[in-house]
Amino acid sequence: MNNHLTWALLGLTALLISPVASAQKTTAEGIAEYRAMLADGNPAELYEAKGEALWKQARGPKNASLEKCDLGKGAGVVKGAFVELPRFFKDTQRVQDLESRLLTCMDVQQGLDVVEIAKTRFGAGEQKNIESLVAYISGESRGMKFNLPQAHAQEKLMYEVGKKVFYLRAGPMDFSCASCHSEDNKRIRLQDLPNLTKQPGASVGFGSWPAYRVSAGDLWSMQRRLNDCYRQQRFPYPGYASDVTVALGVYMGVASKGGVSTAPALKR
Amino acid sequence: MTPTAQDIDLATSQAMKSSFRDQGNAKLDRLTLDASNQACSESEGAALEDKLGKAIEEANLKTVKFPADGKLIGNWAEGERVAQSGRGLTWTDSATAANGGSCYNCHQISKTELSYGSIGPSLYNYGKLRGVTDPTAVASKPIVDYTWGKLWNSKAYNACSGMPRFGHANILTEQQIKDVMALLLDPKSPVNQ
Amino acid sequence: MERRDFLHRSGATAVAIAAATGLPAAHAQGAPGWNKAAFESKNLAEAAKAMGATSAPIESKDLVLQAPEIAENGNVVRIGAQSNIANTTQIAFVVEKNPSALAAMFDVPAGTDTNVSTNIKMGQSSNVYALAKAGDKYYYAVKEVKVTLGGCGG
Amino acid sequence: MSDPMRIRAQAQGDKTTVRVLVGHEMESGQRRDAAGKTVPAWFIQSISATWNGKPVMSAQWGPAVSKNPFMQFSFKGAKAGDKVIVTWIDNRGEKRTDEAVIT
Repeated sequence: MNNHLTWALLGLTALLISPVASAQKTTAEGIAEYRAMLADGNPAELYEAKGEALWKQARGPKNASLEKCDLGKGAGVVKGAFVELPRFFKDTQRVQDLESRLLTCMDVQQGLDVVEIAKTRFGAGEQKNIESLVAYISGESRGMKFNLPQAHAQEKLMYEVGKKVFYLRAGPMDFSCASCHSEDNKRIRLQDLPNLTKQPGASVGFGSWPAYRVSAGDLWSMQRRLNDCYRQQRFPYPGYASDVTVALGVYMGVASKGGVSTAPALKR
Repeated sequence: MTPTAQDIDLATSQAMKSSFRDQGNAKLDRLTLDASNQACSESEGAALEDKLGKAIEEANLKTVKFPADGKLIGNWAEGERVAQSGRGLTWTDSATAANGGSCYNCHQISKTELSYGSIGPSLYNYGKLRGVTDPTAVASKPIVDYTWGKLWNSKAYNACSGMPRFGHANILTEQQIKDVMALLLDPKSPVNQ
Repeated sequence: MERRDFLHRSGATAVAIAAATGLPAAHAQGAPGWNKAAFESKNLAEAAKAMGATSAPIESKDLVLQAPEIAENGNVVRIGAQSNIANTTQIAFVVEKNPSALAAMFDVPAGTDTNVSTNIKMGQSSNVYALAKAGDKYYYAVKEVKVTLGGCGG
Repeated sequence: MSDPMRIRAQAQGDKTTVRVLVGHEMESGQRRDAAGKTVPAWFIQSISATWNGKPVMSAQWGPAVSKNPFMQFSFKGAKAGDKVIVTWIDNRGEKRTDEAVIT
């Protein structure tokens, strides 16, 4: 009996304690503290390790690794490749971002069915492998500065197309990328919105993807990030590695020039 | 070799055509731009030329529909629910579920909700600051009507407003807009405490 | 933040948060010695009891709970505890408003610091407790963590 | 097949700090999938670490531990070059062991 009373009292104490919060921080300070606490132990590390193993593993009909894949700095060079993508590739005669370039390599080097991979839903099958690969590849450029090439006419054109697309308002809510990402110091709910049109916002935003997304519990590539932006913009569905998504990558990447890559980062 | 404006326009329209497809609710017709979206896309954030801006605002003002029953103020508690919800119209949303207003994404509204955005101005004390003590009174009519119009079609007052056209674009129902009106203007709403 | 806020959010993620911590019906082949009763407890008192406490835990300043005041996302909240109470052998974390309150418990052998941290899910704003066993007594520290809604909400 | 853990063990003086990241779904058992079907519970129930065969940590987890779990602890007596071995067991009886060399 006595014991019951004690246990009941404990419950009461808990109720009494709860409203007495310690000195209130501002919301922004609170969020900053939350993020700082998580900084150590980013699950993106798990994907980086898996991606490195995948890069070196012989796979596909050709039973080959990706170690001969040219990400723009020569066959097999991973370090520094991420901060120069998207860029023009001579062999495909196209401007490609990291994901579309990986598709090319998985096709040419490994003989995988990349049309099927591009159609696979995010987080499943080979798409899951791509997300690990981009975590590894971007991680190899961590701390390096963005410096996208803009010498080729196609690269210049894609930059201009990306800029147009960034400002294109459409859909039932009249949203464009610029609706949320063209002014400094704006928030959606509690999330800071980087101004992607110039530094430092551009590299803060563009330079943290791929990232481990806490709300999704998964590593998201830039392709997946852009796909969800378009979903929230209420646009129709952008194809995987489609021209619009690559052009946006060029626009944001060029705007990030000189900014430091922190990918794969940890995001809400 | 810098691309010409013509090159850019052509490449952009080709990229848009080749890149998107229908998914769920979200069909390709969503990429057809009306005059406002056309002009505001092209201006890339810069102010529109005066005459063009005015013409767009006038055309949008004509679309504003007031309720047949003349009642503009609903239930603020329902309005709070609409303001909280960011659902609706994405390709993962069902076509039959009620849409939300996503209001807190961009605005501070009730003081108790800490998680609010700052893309739009704070709406805390919206009615109180405008001296609305009785939203049905004649004296309140100008601000009440303006607020209805702003919610129905924001481009009626600002050609390139960043706010969705909740009535005009069938995002919210007439009843939902009445409820959001109450959230903003009812003296009993937490917004006006 | 009200619970309904979570229930109103759409998509699998929101559902995951709302349902963050229910318990499965059966653990036919789980880890040996897993304290099912403790993980079915609904509050601090029940958790302590299921862990072997014979009297109610006592609040202690010598048990330091690290938890953020605000969580940007309830899926991942870093919490830690350091016990400066002599002879601490166990540290646990309890989230009052999760469907099953006990999140994790750590047995700390001699030679290991009585300082652990981990990431937990929180379904909604709640009091979070660190619970430490020292000798045959249980001590606790408490902090309120607010879980906020984030992003576009769709 | 589960993915390898990421184990970091760093010695500073007499104290070794261990950080462990585990690739695991930590499915609560209450979440529904897109089709409305309940996703069965699947979570790590126990995780333990040893150094030179001596237990330095043993924990029990419930489904409220986050997906891709993280754990940090520290212990005394080890030196660089020693091994830390971590093992987890989930509610399906699946098991995994990885090791790291203290740096």
